[in-house]
Amino acid sequence: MLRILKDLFRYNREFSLGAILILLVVAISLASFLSPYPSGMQYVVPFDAPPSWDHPFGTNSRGQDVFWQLTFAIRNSLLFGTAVALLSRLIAIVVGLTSGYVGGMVDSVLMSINDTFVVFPPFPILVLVYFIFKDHMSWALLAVAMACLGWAYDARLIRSMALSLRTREFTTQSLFSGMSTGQILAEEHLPYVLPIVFATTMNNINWSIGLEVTLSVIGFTNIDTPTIGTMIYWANQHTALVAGVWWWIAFPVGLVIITFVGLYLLSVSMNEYIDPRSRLSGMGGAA
Amino acid sequence: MAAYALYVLRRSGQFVLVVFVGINIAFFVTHATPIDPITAAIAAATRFSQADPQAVQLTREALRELYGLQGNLWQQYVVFWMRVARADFGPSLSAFPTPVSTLIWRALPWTFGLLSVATLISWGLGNLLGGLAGYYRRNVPLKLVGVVASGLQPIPNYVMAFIVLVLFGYVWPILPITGSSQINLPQGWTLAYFQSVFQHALLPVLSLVLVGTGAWFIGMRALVSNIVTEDYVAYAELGGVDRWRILISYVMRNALLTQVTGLALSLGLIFNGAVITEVVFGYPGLGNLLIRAVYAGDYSLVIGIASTSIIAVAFAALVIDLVLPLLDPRVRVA
Amino acid sequence: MRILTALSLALGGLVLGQQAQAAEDFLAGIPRNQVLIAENPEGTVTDPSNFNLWVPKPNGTSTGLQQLCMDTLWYIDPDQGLNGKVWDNSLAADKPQYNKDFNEMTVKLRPGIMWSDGVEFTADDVVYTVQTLMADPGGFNDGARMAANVDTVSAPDKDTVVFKLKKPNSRFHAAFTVRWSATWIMPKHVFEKQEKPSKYNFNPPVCLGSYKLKSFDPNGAWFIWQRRDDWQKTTLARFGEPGPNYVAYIDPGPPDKRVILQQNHQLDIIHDTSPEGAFALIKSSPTSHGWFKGFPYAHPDPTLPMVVLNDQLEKFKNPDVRWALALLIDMKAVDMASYRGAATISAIDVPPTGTYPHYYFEPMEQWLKDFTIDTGKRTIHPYDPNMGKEIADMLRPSMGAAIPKDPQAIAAAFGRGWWKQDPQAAAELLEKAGLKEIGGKWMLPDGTPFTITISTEGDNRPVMTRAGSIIAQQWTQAGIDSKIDALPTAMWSNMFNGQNEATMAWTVETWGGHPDLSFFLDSWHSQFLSDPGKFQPPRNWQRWKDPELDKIIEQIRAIDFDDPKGIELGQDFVKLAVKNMPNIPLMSYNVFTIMDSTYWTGYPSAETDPYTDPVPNWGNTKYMMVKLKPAGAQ
Amino acid sequence: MRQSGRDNGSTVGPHPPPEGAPALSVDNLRAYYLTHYFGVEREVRAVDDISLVVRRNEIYGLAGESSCGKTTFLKTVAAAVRPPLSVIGGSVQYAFLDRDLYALNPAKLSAIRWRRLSYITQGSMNVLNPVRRVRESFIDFAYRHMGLKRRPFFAAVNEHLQRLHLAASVLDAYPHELSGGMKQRVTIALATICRPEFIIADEPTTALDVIVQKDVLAMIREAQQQIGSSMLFVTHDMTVHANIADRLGIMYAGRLVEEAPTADIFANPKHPYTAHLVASLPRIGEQSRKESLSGAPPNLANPPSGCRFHPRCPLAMEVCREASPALTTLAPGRRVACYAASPLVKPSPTAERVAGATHRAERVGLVQ
Repeated sequence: MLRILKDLFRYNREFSLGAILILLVVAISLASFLSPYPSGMQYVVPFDAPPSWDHPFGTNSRGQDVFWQLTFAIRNSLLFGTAVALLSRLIAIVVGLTSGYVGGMVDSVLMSINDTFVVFPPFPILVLVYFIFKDHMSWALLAVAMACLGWAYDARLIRSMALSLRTREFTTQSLFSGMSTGQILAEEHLPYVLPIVFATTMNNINWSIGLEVTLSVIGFTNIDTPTIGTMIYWANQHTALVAGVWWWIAFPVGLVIITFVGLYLLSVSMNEYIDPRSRLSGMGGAA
Repeated sequence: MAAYALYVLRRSGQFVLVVFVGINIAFFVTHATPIDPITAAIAAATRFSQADPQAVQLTREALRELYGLQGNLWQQYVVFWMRVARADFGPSLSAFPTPVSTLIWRALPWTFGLLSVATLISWGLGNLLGGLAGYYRRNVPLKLVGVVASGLQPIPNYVMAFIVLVLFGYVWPILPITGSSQINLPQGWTLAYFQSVFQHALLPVLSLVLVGTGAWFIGMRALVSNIVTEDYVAYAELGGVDRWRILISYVMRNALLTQVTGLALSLGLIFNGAVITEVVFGYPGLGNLLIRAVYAGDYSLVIGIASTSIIAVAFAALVIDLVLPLLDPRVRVA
Repeated sequence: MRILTALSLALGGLVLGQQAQAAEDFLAGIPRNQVLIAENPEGTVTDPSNFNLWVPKPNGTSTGLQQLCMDTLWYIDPDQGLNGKVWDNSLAADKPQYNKDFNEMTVKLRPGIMWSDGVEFTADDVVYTVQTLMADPGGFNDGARMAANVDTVSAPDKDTVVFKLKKPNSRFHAAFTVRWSATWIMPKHVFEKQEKPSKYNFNPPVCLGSYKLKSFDPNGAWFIWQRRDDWQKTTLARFGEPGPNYVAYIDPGPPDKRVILQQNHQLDIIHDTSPEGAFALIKSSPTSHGWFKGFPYAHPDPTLPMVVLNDQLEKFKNPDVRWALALLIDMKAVDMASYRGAATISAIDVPPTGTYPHYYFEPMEQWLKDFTIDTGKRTIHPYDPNMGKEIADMLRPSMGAAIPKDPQAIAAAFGRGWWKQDPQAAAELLEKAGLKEIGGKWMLPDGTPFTITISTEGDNRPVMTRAGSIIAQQWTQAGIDSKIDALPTAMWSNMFNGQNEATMAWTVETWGGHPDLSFFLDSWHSQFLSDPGKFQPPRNWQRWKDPELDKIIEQIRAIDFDDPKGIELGQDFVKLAVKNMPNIPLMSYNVFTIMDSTYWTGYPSAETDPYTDPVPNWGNTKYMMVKLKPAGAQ
Repeated sequence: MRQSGRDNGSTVGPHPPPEGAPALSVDNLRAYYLTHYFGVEREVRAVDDISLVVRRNEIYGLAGESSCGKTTFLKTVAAAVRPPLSVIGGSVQYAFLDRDLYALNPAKLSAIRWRRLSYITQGSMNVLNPVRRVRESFIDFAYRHMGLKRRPFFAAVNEHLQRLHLAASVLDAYPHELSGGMKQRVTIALATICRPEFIIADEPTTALDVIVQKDVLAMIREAQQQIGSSMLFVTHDMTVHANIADRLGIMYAGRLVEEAPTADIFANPKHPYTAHLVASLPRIGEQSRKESLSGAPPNLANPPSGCRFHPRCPLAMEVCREASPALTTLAPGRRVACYAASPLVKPSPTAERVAGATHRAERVGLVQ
């Protein structure tokens, strides 16, 4: 795996660009641990100072250093996105593998549920969830809610892979050697499915960060937790844009776009690497 | 034909299931909310006057009866479904006694218009350019389009709408940034009204198209670069079949089937984008209505909108799925 | 900073130049110089075709409906009033006449007033209104109030109405006296045809005011009102002809869009925007100005934002705890965080606006300086009389000449004193109340951690969210873990269920121009107080109960509205509240109403003509219409 | 005219000696796959210095195991070269052309396709556009060449189908509605409708079962005879070759190792590889086990030195390891590249790495 990553990094332009962008974003988020100011604290620096040597991204109208605030925000956003992605991957893998391997009625039922989730517009549902939990709407709860909405598309993908795996010889062999369904799925099929899961993870992180930004900006999340979304929320509360405090908006938006593009590039290059077809065409197999 | 009938039946069954599950979720979620519409109404009514507890109790009972909230959850559930069957979601609690369906019908055309225009443009443009880019892999302008599309595609709708609004409404203020038509322009089949609607829709549509086109472009390009390696394309090339004919009838035509299926599957996400864009541009569609309903604690309206969006999206997906076999001769037998 | 500010100003200028043309055709078919465009702070109206504003609904009242179309018996101005008269007899010809026992009120009506459909307004309309409301207490906003007070109402002749009350009430006329809003008079000839008046949508509305509906957006984003041809048959005619031929109330979108619209001269009156947005607008647009010429620009509404503590909760029952929380607040930081310094601070339970500095703040200044509290270890003087001046001094370097120097002007704009932040005294008070500090965190007497959730009204009142967020930070720093919970409007009403801990809101609203406190204080009587955890109407929702308070309220009830003894009793109330600190008063609710004089002049202003409140959702806004003149006409 | 009906698969019938003018001459053709992937530059010599002639009216069979470069060779002579494949050197001359195939501009190339040069391809199962009816494929491929109006055009198509014993109803079918054999027949009809001078057939029968295979072969033979074209026929299946080819060339690892009339090859294979291919054919009543070759075909990215067959050759000598044997004419119509076959065979004059980086006349982009 490491070798693959190294190769990808050296020879795949998309991957290397994506990796550099994401490393940059991760580095910024890790910098939060070095922040001289505690997260969320207001009036610790002079307000509305434009970018300068002391405050490279300027300071905002709440008396916070935009750069350090951004380090917390991107850390929380990334953690959030990753949590949603991992949870929803878990559902997608379980549903996809089970459905594909077991087949029959189980498959029909699972896929019916799956297709139901595919067409659900997530935004009204999340708004409903917020509607119930508002008082207790926490980071973790939102992550769970989003994970419940974000798995269906990829479960179908994994199911189709599992379907093809089922007919492979090693499955029959494992079956004859007395392995249980769970064992077969976990030990034999999972490794084949993991690469595609990795690629979809990147997309899912993108999706959940984007949705979190949207919900936060409307004020449907816990605005005390610094995330990219709540940063923009507070900037809007202070009408940073018309007040000329453009750096309060521009840097979070810029950083979040870098994150999106970086994750997207990683996913694309992983997909390209995984898809034997494009790998083949890239290598130009001799006929 | 029998196979198709069976397919229609199965697919329609799926649709019914989606709608049933979706509306149930909407119902139970809203009824689990801590928001009490009666409290909200009393709070609004007594904001400017003193009210003693007896008076409050009097109002409370009157409202409970008025809003039709008597009975336990099960009874309300039955009443609810009986109403839904008649496309009636009861009176809005925040705009009492206006029926929820009136409010939704008022907003739906705007969302539908915005969403369908933006989707058609981004789907068409994305597929056309993506198809060309996949076929003419060395074309520099198309490569450039690819880079731009890849850069724009992962940006969430909110951020894109916001950027577009800032650019064309503030930095370079050339287009209206709020509303659906000019103030005091009567709605009607007049040229002035259409011009105004068109002008007001430009920015929302633009922001949706900028994000949406990218995904279709990238998908189509990848599909086409796979399809050009298909035997029938190689064979047609060997046969000296006309280039445009190959591109359109062989490459695009085959890729389109996948892209139409993709459209059905991503309607939910597209709907999401449209709703959020409406909020940014103050566009009078379902998205804005939903946010307002949530703010007002009007759960009749919230259920109505959530159910309508689920039905609408599922129905659109159903239509596409039913049309698909007519496009693809292979699906007809399957 | 300077360069960038200049840059954004230049940008604003560019926007201004480019859009001067576009502003002309902002409204279709109406010349721009004939229409006044104002913000409707309700935003987009959910059901715009319903003009029945007597029923409870979240929006659809300040669309111009209550400002321009409605009328009722009396108005009290929150500022100094047209021609310096705070009290205006509108539909009534005179002040209300009570009998000696205050259980009968007689009203003489102004003759010659017409409904906009040409029908004459008479006493029958008033009687019909009251009877209709009483008959359906659940369906109408004021139904319960009328039912609780009125025994019978009758019209001996067409210009006289007699109310027989169920019990003595010297302030019953307040129901028909506009302070933002009141009970509006219904057209009997329209409503009597309806089977269920509370379900009637009253479209098109039939108006008593000088304007009638011209058109409205079926999506609820705008409402346009047209001056009545027979405006001389309305109550406003006493002050002259209303200036604008048309008035449009629109939903301009979020605060930054409002600023952009006014920069483009497409919005004459911004109802409210963020402090930062207002400052930027006033700097960049020479035609934009606020209530004050200089800092803080905003109009101080006669309301008093405060930290409302739920006194029925165990943890807030002890006044020492409430005082400790007040002493942990750094008012300067709250002022900066919420209003960017543009707040008018108040240490006491009345707003520092309108005529109140004269009636309450000046006379009580010495009492406040002398006031002491016992921390259990020592006695301290908590009042810092120089706070307002210090805030002005703090702002002067960045705001320059916009900050007044005259102490009187500073007091008017920034307020006088407030409680000095004193963590030491606060700790002593908490210990006195039986709390213990363990590892930097305060524990309640029962051993659980002392935590506070401050609810704020979220998007609806961003400034309050900002204030709440800094107060939460200050309390947390002192060892009381606090967080804010920004609620949407819908959740807001749940605050009245008695579960709320601390809330950024106000329970003190006054007439502004008139010193009588009954407008809010009467509802603080314990007779209206609900049990802990039970629904309580949004009056007295600090749920404070005190026999002395009840005594003051009962004394006020027994005297006339204009009795000078009312001011003394009001001061007694203020002293009682200071001692008990049932809520922590902060400042007046400053509204950043920004007016653009490109098309209209004659807006009210603090310095030149404070004739009314410029905030355009007040019922009192109608008085602006007769003062507004087209720009360049003078 | 040859006789038809030689479908006795187990015996090798006598073929008349090659005659007539060349329809296709290939000289020293080299086509390599040049790849640049994950930083590794690879050069796969799929076609390495091949010279051969296909005569008029002849079916020239090309045999060899999978991935020996047969298909690549066909792509090269069909001008269907797209990256990463590129033609490094040599020439391809058709009799109907006045110049080298690779000297044509795209328009000229397009004009000869199907009219003069058509193609029955490997994987014929998927060569028809799945979303178009067969009729439309005929229009796409042939209409412009026939110079006919719609009605006469379809009359001609119907007539052609009839000649090939196909029902006209296939025109209205979608490809997925046809069986594999039927599809292949339609493809053959499609490839012959314009009566091209030259037909390239790439494993046209491989995917079919034996019965269908026989019919299809007969049909190919019939069509070829009807229109009198030349054909380059590639398959790894020696039985098929025995049935259809007039002459046979044997390819191994990108090179032509032997060429002779089909009968001679089967009767008297000279090259040990050919001998192995012939020996592995099943014969009636045969009991003994086939001797299989040891080892796998060489990696063309890094081929063995000298004779490319030597690591697997039972007759390998010292010289085989050192120098590549030239394809040497031993008798008229009989060429072989093996030191063991005849002392006349000498090391190839075009030494290894002739096509090195020095003159790389890459010709790519004929298709793209």
